[in-house]
Amino acid sequence: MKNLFKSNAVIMLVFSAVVLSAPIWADPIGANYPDLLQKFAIFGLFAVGYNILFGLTGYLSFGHAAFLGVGSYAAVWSLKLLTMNVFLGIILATIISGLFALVIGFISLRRSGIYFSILTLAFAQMSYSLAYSVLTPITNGETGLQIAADDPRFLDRLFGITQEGVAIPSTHFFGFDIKSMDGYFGFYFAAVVLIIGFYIALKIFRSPFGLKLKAIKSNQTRMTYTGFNTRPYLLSAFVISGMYAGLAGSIMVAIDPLAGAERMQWTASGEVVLMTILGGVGTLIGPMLGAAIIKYAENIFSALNNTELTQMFNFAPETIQNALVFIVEPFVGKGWHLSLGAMFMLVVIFLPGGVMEGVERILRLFGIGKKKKVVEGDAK
Amino acid sequence: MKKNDQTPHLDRRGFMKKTAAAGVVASSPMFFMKGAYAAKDFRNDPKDSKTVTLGFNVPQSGAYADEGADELRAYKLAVKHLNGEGDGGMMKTMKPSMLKGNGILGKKVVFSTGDTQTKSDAARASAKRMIEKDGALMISGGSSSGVAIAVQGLCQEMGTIFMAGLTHSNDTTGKDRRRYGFRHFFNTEMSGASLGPVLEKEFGKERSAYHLTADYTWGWSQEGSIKKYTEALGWETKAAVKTPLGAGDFSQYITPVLNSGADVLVLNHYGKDMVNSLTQAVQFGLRDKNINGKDFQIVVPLFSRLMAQGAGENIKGIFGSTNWNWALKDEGSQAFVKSFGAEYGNPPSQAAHTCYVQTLLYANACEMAGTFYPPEVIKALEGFKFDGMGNGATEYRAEDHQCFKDVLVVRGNQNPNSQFDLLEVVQEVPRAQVEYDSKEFGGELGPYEV
Amino acid sequence: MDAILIQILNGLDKGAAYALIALGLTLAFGTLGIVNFAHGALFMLGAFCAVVFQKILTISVKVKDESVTLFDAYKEQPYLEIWLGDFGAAIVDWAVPLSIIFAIPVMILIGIAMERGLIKHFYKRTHAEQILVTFGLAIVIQEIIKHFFGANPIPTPAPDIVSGSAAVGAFFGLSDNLVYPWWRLIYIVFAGVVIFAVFAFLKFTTFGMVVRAGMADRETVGLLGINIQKRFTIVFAIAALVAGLAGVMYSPILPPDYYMGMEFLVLSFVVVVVGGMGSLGGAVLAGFLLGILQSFASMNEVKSIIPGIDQIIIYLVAIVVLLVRPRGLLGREGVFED
Amino acid sequence: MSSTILEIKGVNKTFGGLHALSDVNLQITEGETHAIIGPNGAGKSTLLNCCIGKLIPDNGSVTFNGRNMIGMPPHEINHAGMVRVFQTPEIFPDLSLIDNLMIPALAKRDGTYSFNPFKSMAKEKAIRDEAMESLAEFGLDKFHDQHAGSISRGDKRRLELAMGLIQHPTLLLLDEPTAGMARHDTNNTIELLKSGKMGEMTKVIIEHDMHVVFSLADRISVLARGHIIATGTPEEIKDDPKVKEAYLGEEQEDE
Repeated sequence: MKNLFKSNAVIMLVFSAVVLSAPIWADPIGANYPDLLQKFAIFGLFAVGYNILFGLTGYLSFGHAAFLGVGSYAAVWSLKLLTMNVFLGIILATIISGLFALVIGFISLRRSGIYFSILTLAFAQMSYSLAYSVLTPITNGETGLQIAADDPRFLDRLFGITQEGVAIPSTHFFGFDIKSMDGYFGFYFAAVVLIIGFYIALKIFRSPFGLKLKAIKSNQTRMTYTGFNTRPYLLSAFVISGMYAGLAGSIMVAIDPLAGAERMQWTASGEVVLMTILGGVGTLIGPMLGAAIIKYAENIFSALNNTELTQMFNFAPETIQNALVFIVEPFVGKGWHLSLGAMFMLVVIFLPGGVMEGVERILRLFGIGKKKKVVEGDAK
Repeated sequence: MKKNDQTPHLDRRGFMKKTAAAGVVASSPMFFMKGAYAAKDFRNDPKDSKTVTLGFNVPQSGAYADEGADELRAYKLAVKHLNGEGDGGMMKTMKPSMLKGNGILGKKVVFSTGDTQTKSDAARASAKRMIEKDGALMISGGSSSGVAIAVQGLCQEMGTIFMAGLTHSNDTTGKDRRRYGFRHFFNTEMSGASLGPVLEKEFGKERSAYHLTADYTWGWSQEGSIKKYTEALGWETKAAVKTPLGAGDFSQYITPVLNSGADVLVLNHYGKDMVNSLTQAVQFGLRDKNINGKDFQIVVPLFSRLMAQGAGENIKGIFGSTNWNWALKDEGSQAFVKSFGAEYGNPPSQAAHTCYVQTLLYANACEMAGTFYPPEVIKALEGFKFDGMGNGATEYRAEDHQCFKDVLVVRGNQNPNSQFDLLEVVQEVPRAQVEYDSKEFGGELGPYEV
Repeated sequence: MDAILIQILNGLDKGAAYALIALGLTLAFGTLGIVNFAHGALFMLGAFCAVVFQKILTISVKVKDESVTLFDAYKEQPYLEIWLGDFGAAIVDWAVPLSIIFAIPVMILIGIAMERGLIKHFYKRTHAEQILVTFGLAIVIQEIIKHFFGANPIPTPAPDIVSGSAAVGAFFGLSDNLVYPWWRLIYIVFAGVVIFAVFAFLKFTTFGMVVRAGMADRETVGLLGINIQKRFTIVFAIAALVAGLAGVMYSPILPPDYYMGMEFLVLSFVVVVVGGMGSLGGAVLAGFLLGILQSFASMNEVKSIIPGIDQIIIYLVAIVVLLVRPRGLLGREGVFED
Repeated sequence: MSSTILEIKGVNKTFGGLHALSDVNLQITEGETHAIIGPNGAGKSTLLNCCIGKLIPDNGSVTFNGRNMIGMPPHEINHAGMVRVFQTPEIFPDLSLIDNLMIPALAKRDGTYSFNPFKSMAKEKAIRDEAMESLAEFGLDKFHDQHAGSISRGDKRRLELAMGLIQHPTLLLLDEPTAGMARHDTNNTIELLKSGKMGEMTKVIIEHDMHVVFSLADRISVLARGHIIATGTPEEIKDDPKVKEAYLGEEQEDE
């Protein structure tokens, strides 16, 4: 029974079912609309990739938003210069962000610990500052890079593909309009990429390569005396996670063809760190949970106002209703950052392993789940 | 109005033909009841619903949160007035107006809100939420041009009308103009055109200016416009230095001004940057200086009373331009200030004014079009001429969706009577003086139907 | 020449702020091993001490402005001015410097409360967890401030007498154009005094010796049988106090708003790392060095050669220093070096 | 006569002004167990670190199997066949015991770097069996899925030994393998090091405990203040007056 739950096929089956049925289970919590579902999938992907670096090797990068940004810009340029088929853009973005990660990783990984963090932070902030100002010809600065009607799109032109009757053509995946199905196609598209990305992460977690990365996190010095050259391992993990970030950035663009500089700001890098820790570092599912929680807070909490709260607590008698509204109100609407900050603190104080630890504790309470904590992904 | 009457028949017929050809006509029984306009299925069509939802997308966190909060107050007031509650505000002064105080097209107005965080991605995300989840028929708000352009682009794709909030860059109705985007606020070109003559009158023709410019698109736009109009006066531009957004301490940019020989400092900054750079420039004693026998002057092309509070005493006597000010004495402004003041106890900011007006204009356009169907509402707004909303007779130019109206040149009040009395209006620059050709900044509006 | 001199002054001024903020950060890191992302928030709280104190001093009678009929507008006159006349007005004028008296106990209390209530539980946790919890705390503090004071900057002017500029050039027989704001000069001196005080405290007191020993080798100090816990609390309180004082005095230069701490956070970490994690002297040196480099990089002459250099110079320096000299400028060999 | 495996020639190492090693010469021949003894601070660990690449000597040469080891990074020295077992257990505390052994086994197979992210660990049966066998050999198999950080100190030492052994090194460097062990555990370890594959392996042992040294060593070198003052069989060393003076006297004081 236990082994069954640990087999890749079963995990993937359950995972895919959960992801693809998101429009159903997200409905009661008010998250069933394409944009948020897409964000769940995209940031889930970003966090899954980030976790390959941070979760497996313990190297805390504060610069991964830069790769997301580079991926976005690369994808928009592919849409502008080559073709509105997002496939090419996604491939190009992943490769280019991988190359970018290779360069930054090569330099940053000469150091470890907090120094590594600051190096990545410095690179990301430089990228952001330049993208916002000096590099405006490439990035279109504050406004963000958008596609326009008169973009060359050489490949589309070469094959004589034009989209009739629209000023700005829409992105498509081999002819399937990403915006179709009221935007839900975009979600399913992102979801499928997430599932593929998750599968790759699962494979990595359960490969000798993944085991070695975990060993580096556990004791890097010993790894060198055991005969491993740790730097290329770290660099591989760094590049892979950078490519995930670029991929996530390009999916963002595929669904909504725009790339802005603030995607590269250190706070955006910080966000993925927070997602990962909040969900549970080094666990497979945790980072995605963290991503979903933060995006949910950002989009739903921030939109609640007095009226809606009053409705929400309609079930209670009026005095209690008013009291509830009074208590909850500072945490939602314009105060949504407050709940985010409080949540970070509470999770770290009471659940050092992130939300996943909470889930595990609950499962243990019911006698399911494992007695002893074992690093996730150890297929036995 | 006139323009609306002229809505080309061809268009209407063309679109009917298309609908028929597509074979989607049968989908809605509304088709038979409401005539041809309602035939077309469009996003978030309220159909039988008793309410219509508007989406107010304002910064609730970050540096512009207070401005955003003021915008939101204005929106809530506008919704109240549209639904026939309160004293009606500008609904009574707006001319021509088809607003009846019974919501829009008989449907009660409700709204949802979002936080733009003054970031393009976040703003688009919250706009999408309001469109996709809350069923918003129109999006409005924002406090920066980056956000306005990003959301405007989105709204074009989604087929949802966007009534921009505070956005001052030329691009919004210039090269990034969109069919579904409308801007009531003025822009850097108009700031330059209105400030030029006043600056000439106050400081003379022989001046040399030093620009400090926020290093992003709006800053460049502002710098370009001011340069264009001051150089036309005969002013010399000594230097134009880009400063990083959110630099905080501007000392290293201000000190070179001292020795540059310039006698005017133009701060192309907004918000916190403006507060900081102005405060620090004054600390460096720039205003006490006398260069070539002329008193040194500081100009802040885009003034906001709300943000200027942060600069305290330092704004006294500083020239700038603004879209609107609560101290205006015209009937519309007075009506608005009155109901806003009664509701919230303080006067509205220019951002609040623009947002309030935009909401009313949208509602009125729906009434004029007799439908919520966006292409028809757009046509009603295009070329719409109105008065009684502050700023005198105003026109929504059809070619670029930019409002043309009087612009205020203001000066920091030397002797304020209250904490709100920060700016005194020096001149209401007539609309004719700030008008420019619609092709000047390029751009393409795009199609009516998406 | 003038341009260079004045940029050096600018650099010193910036450096003074960077050094003060980084000092507390590196102290907390070196002694307690805490990566404190709420340090910027402490700086911001210091600045708001000035705001609050000014608000208290300017509690006013409100005189209704009768010319405004559509809402209630008031002209305010502080009670202090009414009761004490010119002396009262002078007190109001001197609100910012006076608020130091208010800020010292407040910041120490905040520091103690933070350490006792939260930080001490995180000494043994990973850096990542420390970052998450202190970042969460920083957001919470910010939002509370925003709730009460709004998001707009609040003007906190320097006293009238020092609000203008000093003729530095004329004083030294150089160009008359060489002027510098009094307040910024005061800030440089103030920073020097605070830095000196912190160093003297650590150098000449027994307490300081223990702390320095702790920075050299945290484990052995624990074995000395000294009540480390209490000392840790004091160290954290000092770090909070230094950040707070930096904030108080910076408020006339940068009108405080709730987000100002976050903007200094990344920068202060860069300063700490460039100086050498846990090295107090390094933090001060790096603060001034980065301040001066940033000032020079902002000169038109430099910017015209390398556009945008002023925006990235700090990070560029950090990268170069970390690669060439990983332990930072003054970091001890083998301490946090990797 | 068997051949020399490791040759240390004229190695010097100074830290600041301090001579940690002065002109150290040492030859390790195949199949022997060579103990290096000496008082605290004599430079034993420095010598070991110079061999495995943690430190680079100021001058002199370290030749292993005919290859110059100086300047070679630690991971390559490991692959050359010289493996170190640490004094304080340097294990992977967050990994299970079986993983702790699979890592060195993988190193042996995969080399210093190999990129195989899609290979499944579940299919690494050969490696797993080898690791399991090794665990059983050291009596650790019953804990195989426990975290290495959670087992007892003595078990960690055994794990450490197993990790060294599973790489089938040409030369095993043992840094005080019994330090801090109870007498009973010490005896067990001696037995372990004497018997089976372990017994046949070429070993260098740094040790304080004379009981261990004289039970195991074929030859002994004595290091004092950075100099090798004597090398010989246990009997020769026991009788060497210089050694008695420099080391054994002090040793008795220690106890």
